[in-house]
Amino acid sequence: MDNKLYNLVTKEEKCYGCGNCVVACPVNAYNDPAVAGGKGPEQLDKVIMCVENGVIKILNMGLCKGCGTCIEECPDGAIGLEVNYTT
Amino acid sequence: MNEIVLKPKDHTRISLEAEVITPDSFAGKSLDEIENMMLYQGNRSVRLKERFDVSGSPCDTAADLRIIIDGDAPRTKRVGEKMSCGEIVVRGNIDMHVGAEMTGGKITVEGNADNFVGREMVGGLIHIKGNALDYVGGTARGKMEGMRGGEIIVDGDAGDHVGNFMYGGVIKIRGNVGQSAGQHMRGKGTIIIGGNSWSRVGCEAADGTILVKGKVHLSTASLGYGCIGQVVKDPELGGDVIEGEFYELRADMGYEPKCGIAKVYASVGLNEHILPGGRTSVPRKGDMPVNRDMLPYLKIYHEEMIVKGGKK
Amino acid sequence: MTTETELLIKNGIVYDPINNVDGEVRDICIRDGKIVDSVSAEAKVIDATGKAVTPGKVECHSHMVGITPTSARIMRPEDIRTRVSASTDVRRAGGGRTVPNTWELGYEYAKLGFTRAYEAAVTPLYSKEAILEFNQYPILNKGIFTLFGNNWFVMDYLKSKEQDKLTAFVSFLLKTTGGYAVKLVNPGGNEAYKWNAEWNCHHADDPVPHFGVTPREIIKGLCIANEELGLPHSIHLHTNMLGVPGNYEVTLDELNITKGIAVGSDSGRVQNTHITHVQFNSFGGDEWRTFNSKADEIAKYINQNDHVTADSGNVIYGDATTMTADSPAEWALYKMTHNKLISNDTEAEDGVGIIPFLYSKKSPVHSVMWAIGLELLLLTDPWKMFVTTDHPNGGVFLDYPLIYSWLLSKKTRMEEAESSHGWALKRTGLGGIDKEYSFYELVIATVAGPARSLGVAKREGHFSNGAAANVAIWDINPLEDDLSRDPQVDKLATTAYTIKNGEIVVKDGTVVSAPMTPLDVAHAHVDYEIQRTVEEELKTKFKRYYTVQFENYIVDPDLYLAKSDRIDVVSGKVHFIPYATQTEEAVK
Amino acid sequence: MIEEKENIVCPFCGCLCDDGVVKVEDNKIVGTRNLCRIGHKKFESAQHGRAESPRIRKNGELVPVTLEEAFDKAAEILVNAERPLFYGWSATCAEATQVGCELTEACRGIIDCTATICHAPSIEAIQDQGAPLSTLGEVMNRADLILYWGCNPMHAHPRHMSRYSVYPRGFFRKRGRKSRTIMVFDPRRTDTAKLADLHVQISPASDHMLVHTFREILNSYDVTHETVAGIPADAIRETMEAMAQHQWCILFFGMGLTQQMGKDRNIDVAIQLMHELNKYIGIRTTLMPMRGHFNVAGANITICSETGYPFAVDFSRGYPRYLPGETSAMDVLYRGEVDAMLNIGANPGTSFSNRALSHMAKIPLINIEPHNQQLLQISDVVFSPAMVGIECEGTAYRMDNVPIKLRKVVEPPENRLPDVVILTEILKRVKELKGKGA
Repeated sequence: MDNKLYNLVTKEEKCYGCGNCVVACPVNAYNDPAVAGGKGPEQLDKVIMCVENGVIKILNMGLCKGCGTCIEECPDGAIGLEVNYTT
Repeated sequence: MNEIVLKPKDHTRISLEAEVITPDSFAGKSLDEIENMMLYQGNRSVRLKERFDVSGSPCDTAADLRIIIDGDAPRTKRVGEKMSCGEIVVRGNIDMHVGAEMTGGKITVEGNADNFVGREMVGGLIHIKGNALDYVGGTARGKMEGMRGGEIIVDGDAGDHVGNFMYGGVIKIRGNVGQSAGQHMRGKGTIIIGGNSWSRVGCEAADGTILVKGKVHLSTASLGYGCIGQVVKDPELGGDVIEGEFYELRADMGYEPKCGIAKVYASVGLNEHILPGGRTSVPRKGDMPVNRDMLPYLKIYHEEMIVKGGKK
Repeated sequence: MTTETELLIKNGIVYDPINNVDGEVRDICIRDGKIVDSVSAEAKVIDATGKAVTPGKVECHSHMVGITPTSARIMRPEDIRTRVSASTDVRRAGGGRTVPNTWELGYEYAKLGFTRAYEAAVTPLYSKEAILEFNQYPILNKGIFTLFGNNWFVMDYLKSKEQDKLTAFVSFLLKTTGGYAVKLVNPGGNEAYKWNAEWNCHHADDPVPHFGVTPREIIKGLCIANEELGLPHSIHLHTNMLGVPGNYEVTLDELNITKGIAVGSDSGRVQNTHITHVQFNSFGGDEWRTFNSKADEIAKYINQNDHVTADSGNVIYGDATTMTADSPAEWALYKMTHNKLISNDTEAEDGVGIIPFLYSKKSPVHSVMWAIGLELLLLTDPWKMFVTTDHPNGGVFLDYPLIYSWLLSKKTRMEEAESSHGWALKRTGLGGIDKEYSFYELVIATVAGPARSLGVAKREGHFSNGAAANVAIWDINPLEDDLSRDPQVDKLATTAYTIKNGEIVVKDGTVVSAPMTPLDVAHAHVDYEIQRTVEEELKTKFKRYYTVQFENYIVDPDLYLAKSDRIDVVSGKVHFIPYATQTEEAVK
Repeated sequence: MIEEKENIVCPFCGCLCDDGVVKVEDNKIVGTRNLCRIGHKKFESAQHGRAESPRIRKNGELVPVTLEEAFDKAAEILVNAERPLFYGWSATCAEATQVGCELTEACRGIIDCTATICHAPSIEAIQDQGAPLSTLGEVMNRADLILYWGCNPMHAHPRHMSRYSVYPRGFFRKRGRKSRTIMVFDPRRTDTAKLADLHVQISPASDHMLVHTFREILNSYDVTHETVAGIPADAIRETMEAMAQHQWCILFFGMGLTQQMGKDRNIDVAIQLMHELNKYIGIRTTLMPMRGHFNVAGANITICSETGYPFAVDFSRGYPRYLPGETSAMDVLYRGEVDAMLNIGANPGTSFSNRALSHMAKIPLINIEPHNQQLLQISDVVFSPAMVGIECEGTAYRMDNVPIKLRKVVEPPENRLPDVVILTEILKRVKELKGKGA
C-alpha cells in the first residue's frame, strides 16, 4: 500500500484545525460516511487524515491518490502535496 | 394659569422615574399630597419631596396647570409621560422619555433632552430648546407605530433615528441630525431638518415626507436617489412653506406601491452628489460621523458622572 | 405533587359529563390529591353553595413553549409590554397577551380553570428546549405533540412501504424526544416550501418533491402506526391548504383517509384522528371575493363519523400572533400584510412560520372566520368539537370566556355578529342557528371531550373515585342564572377556586400557590428486534441528514425528563407511571 | 490508561460541534480529536490557570474564604443594591440562566447577556422586520449559494465551513463544495475570502448601501451611480444576476455587519433583501447570525422564555421591562446607573468601554469565572465554578438555536461547584435576607 508517488506534508504551526481538508478529501468522504456529512471521522483506519489535538495529522498516507483537493481548500498552506517525479 | 414649581435638590446617579410629574396627576391634589407622591429609583421608591422642593399653587383642572421643574434634572426620566393637557416647563436638562405617549398639552425643555423625546406621542407639543438625543418621536422596540400626531421642535441638533416608525405629526429639527432619520416611516408624518443629515434618510420608509435643508451626507444609490422625480420650488410641508429649491426623491423603492410613496426633499444647492452619476459611496474621513462624545448634541450631562470617592 | 390534607367541597352544583352528572348538588371529597368517597371531619371545607363545580379544564391545542413561541417572544417585545404582572411571594413576574412568558402562561391558564394543557407542535430537534421551558411552567400538567408530518425518515419508510419500521420509528422518536402524541402539520407541504416559498402540497394526492410520497400516504401511514402502538391520543392532524378559500374539500378528503382504521388503544378515546383548529380549514369559495363558510359540511361529516374529533380554532377580534409549523400559510399571510415574518426551517423535520396579525371587525374575511368557528361549535356534537383558539393564532386564550359567552347566549353572539362586517351573517349560516349551549355542554366541550380525546380520561377530567383532584369552582349558578341572557363573562374569566391535585392554587382570581407539575411522555413498546434495526438505520442516516450526532439528539432522560410522568403503552394497554414511582423503581 | 470519550460537545463557539473526542487519563485531559485548534485549546487548558476558590476582597486584597462566607457576602451585596446588574450568561448553561432570571427578579435588578455587545442588533432587526431562518442542517442539505457577510469563520468558527455549510456532502448537494457557490463580502481579504468563489471587497462602513443597491435591482430599478460601496455598478448587477441563478441561499453575517455603522439597520435591510429574494425570484433564502459564545443564543432564548424579553430586562419595578438604550448593560454602566454587578460566563474586561469598566471598578462586583481573567483585578467576590461542558452538564444552544446537551468530561477540582449551584445558593440567601427585611 505504500505509495511513493505522492506524499502529503503538513505544517502544524499553520493549521487552524478547521477540518476543511478532512471533509473535502474525496477518499475520506467515500470511506467514512460521517466525514461525508461533515463530521469527524469515525473509522480512523479508513481515512487519510484527521484533526488531532487541534491540528492536522496524516493517518494513512497510502490511501492518498494525490488529487490535491485538500490543498485547494486550505487557505493557509498548512497542507501540501509532494509529487515524486522520479519513481 | 396656576403654577407648581419643583426645584431639584440634588442629582442621583440612578435615574428617577417620574411619570407622575404630569398636570393630569397633579390636578386636584394639595401641595402636601403632591409632595408625598411616589417616584421610583432603581428598585426603591422615594417621595417626591425627597428629591424636589415643591411650591406653588395647586389647582383642580389639569388644563390650567403649569409644572415648572426649576433647574437641571438630567436624571429624571419619563417627565410628562402620557400627559393629556396643561404645561410642563423644564429650566434645564432632562432625562429620557420626556413627553412619551403624550396626547396633549405642551412641554418646554430649556436645556437638552436625552433619548426617546416624545416616544409614541399622539398629540401636543414638545419644544426642546437645546439638543435631543436619539429616537426623537420614535418607538419602543418592536412596536411598529411610533409618533402618531402632535409636534416636536428641537432647536439644536438631534441624534440618530429621528421619527423611527413615524405614523403622523411633525418633527422640526433646526440643527443637524444623525443617521437613519425617518427610517420605517409608515404614515403621513413630516420631518423637517434645518441642518445636515447623516446617511440613510428615509430608508425603508413606506410613506411620509422628509425635508433636508442642508446636505444629505452619504446619500447614495442605496437610497434610490437615482430616481429623481423633479425639482420642486417652495414646497409646503407641515403647515409651512419652505423656501428654496429641492430635489423630490423617492425614499425607498422596495415597498409595494399600495403602501404609498415616502418622499425625501433635499436642497438643490448642496446635494449635487446625489444626481445620477454623482460621486458617492466611499466615505472619506470628513464624511464619517465625529466621535460620539464630540458631537455637540451629545455633550449633555455626562460630565456630572464623575463620581465622588472610589470604593477601593 | 400531592398534599396530605383533605378537602371537602360542600354543596356545589356539580357538572361531570363523563359520569353523566348534570348540575346535581353534591359534595366532592379529596384526599392526597385524589377524589375519594368520604373524608374525615378534619377536612378543610370549601363552601360551594350556589357555585358550579367542574373538573379542571383541559387545553387540547395551544402554542406555549418551544422554539416557535420563543421566537415569537423575541420578535414581539411590544406584546409583552401590553400586559405585565409583578412578582410576589407566590408567583414569578411576567407579561404578555399573545406570547406570554412561561410563568405567566401557567398562572393565567390556572386562573381560567385549566389544569392540563398540551403544546401543539414541537420539532423533535428542538424538544430539549420545549422541555426546559415546560419544566419552568407552573401548576398545569402538560405534554408535547411531536411533529411528524414532514419528517424525512417517515417519508423514507413510506416510500419503501415499511410500515412496521415506521411504527417503530414513531415509538422511538416520541420516547427519545419526550413527546406525547403524533402531530402532523401540513403533511408534505412544508418540505415543498423549503425549496421555494411558493411551493406547497395542494391536495391529498400532491406528491412531495424528491420523496414522491403524498399527504394521503403520510396521514394513513402515521395513523396506522399510531393505532398499532396504541398511543393514548390519536394522530393530531392539521390538514393541508390551511387558510385558503375552498379548502374544505381538501379537509373532507383528508378526514376520509383514516376512516376504517381501528382504534388500538384502551385510553378511552374513540377517534383515530383529531383534526385541529378546523375553522381555518372550513373555507368555501374560490378566492377571497367569493369566500364563504362551509362549516356545515365539516360539522356534518364529524357528526356522522365517529373516527374524528376536532377542535374549533375560533377567531377573536384583536391582536394575535399567528404561529404554526405550516410555513406556506404564514408566507401567504406575509405577502398579504407585509408584517414582520419569522420562518424557521428545521433540518429533515419541519418548518415554522410566525407573523403578528390583527383580526378586525371591519374585515369581511375575518368576520366570516369569526362566524365559522362558532358555527362549527354550535353545529357539532360537543363530545367531538372542543373550544380552542389555537392560541395565539385565532385569538388569545385569555379571551376564551368571550367564546363561552357566544356559545351560551344567542343574544351576545348576535350582538357581536351585527357589529362585525356584514359578511359574518351573509356568508355563513350563523344567523340561522338558534342553539345555545347549556353549561353542561360547555363543560363537555372544554373538559370532558378533550380529556377523553386526549386519552387522559382514565385519570382525570371527572369526579370518579381515584381520579386526580383537579377541580374548578365557578361563582356561577347555572341552575338559577339564565346564562343565555347574561353569560357572565367576568365570572367565566376567573375561577372562585382552582384546585390542582388537591391543592388550592387559585382563589378568587389570585394565584395562591404554584406547584411545579410533571410532563407526560409516551413510551410505546414495540418489538425489540425491529426497534434495534430501526435505530441502526437511523444512526447511518443521521450522518447524512443531521448536523447533530445521534447520541446528542436523544433527549437525556436524567437532565430533562427526571420529573416526567411516563405513559407506558404495551400492546394497546395504557399504564400511567407517575415520576414518584419511577424513582422508587430506580431505587429498587 | 487513556480513555477516549466520544460525542463530546465543544463549549467554545456558536458552532457547538458535538462530534469531538476527548482523551482523558487520570481525570486529566491529554488530547482531543476532531476539534479545531480553538476547541482543542479550550479543553487542553481548562484544567490549568484556574482561579483560586472563593475569595473576597478585604483591605484591597482578594483573600480566600469559605464558600459559605462568599455566598453570604454576595447575597448581601445584591440585596443592598438599588440597581444591580446581572451580566454575562453566554458561557454558562441554560439551567444557570434560569436560576439567574429568578435571582434578578428577587433582587429587582437588570439581567443582560453578552448579546448586548455582539448580536443584539440582529435581534432588534428581527423585532422590526422578522427573519427567514433555518437550522445549519438545512444549509448542509440544501444550500447551493452561501454568502458570508462581515464574518470570518475560518478564524472565529473554524469548523463552520467544513462541518455545516460548505464542504459536507448534503442530502441534496452530493458533491459538497463543488455543488455550492461561496461569496464573501468583506473589506479585508480574509482566509474565508481566499476560499470563496467570489470575494466582494467592499469599502468599510458601506454594507448598508450595497445591500440596498441589491434591493433596488431586485425591485427593477437601475443602479444610477458608477460605483457603490467601492464596487462598480456592473459588478453589482452581475453579482445579483449570479445570485439569482441559484436555488437555495443562506446569508451568514457576523459582527462586521452588526457592529458596523448603522448596526441593526444593516441587518434590517439585509432581512428585507432576503424577504424580497424569496418573494420575487423564488430562490429560497434564509439568514443566520454567526453567534460567538457557545451559549449566547441560549442566553437570549432562556431569558426570553423566562421573562418575555430576550436581553436587557429590567425588573426594578417587579415586572419585566425592556428597552435597549435604556436598560442594556452598556448603557446603564456608561451612565453610571448600576450600583452592584454580578458577572458570569463573560469577560467584560476585554469588551467593554473604558468608561463602563471604570464604573465597574467603583461598584461591588461579584465574578463567577473559572480562570484568572482581567476582571478579577476589580472583583470583590470571586467564585471559581466547575466549567460547563467540561466538568459538569448543562444545555447550550447552537447559533441556529438548536439545543444540545453539554457533556461532562472530567471531574471538577475540589471546591468547584457548578454555576447552577452557586447561583441557587446565592438566591437562597437573597430570599432569606429579603424575608427578614420585610
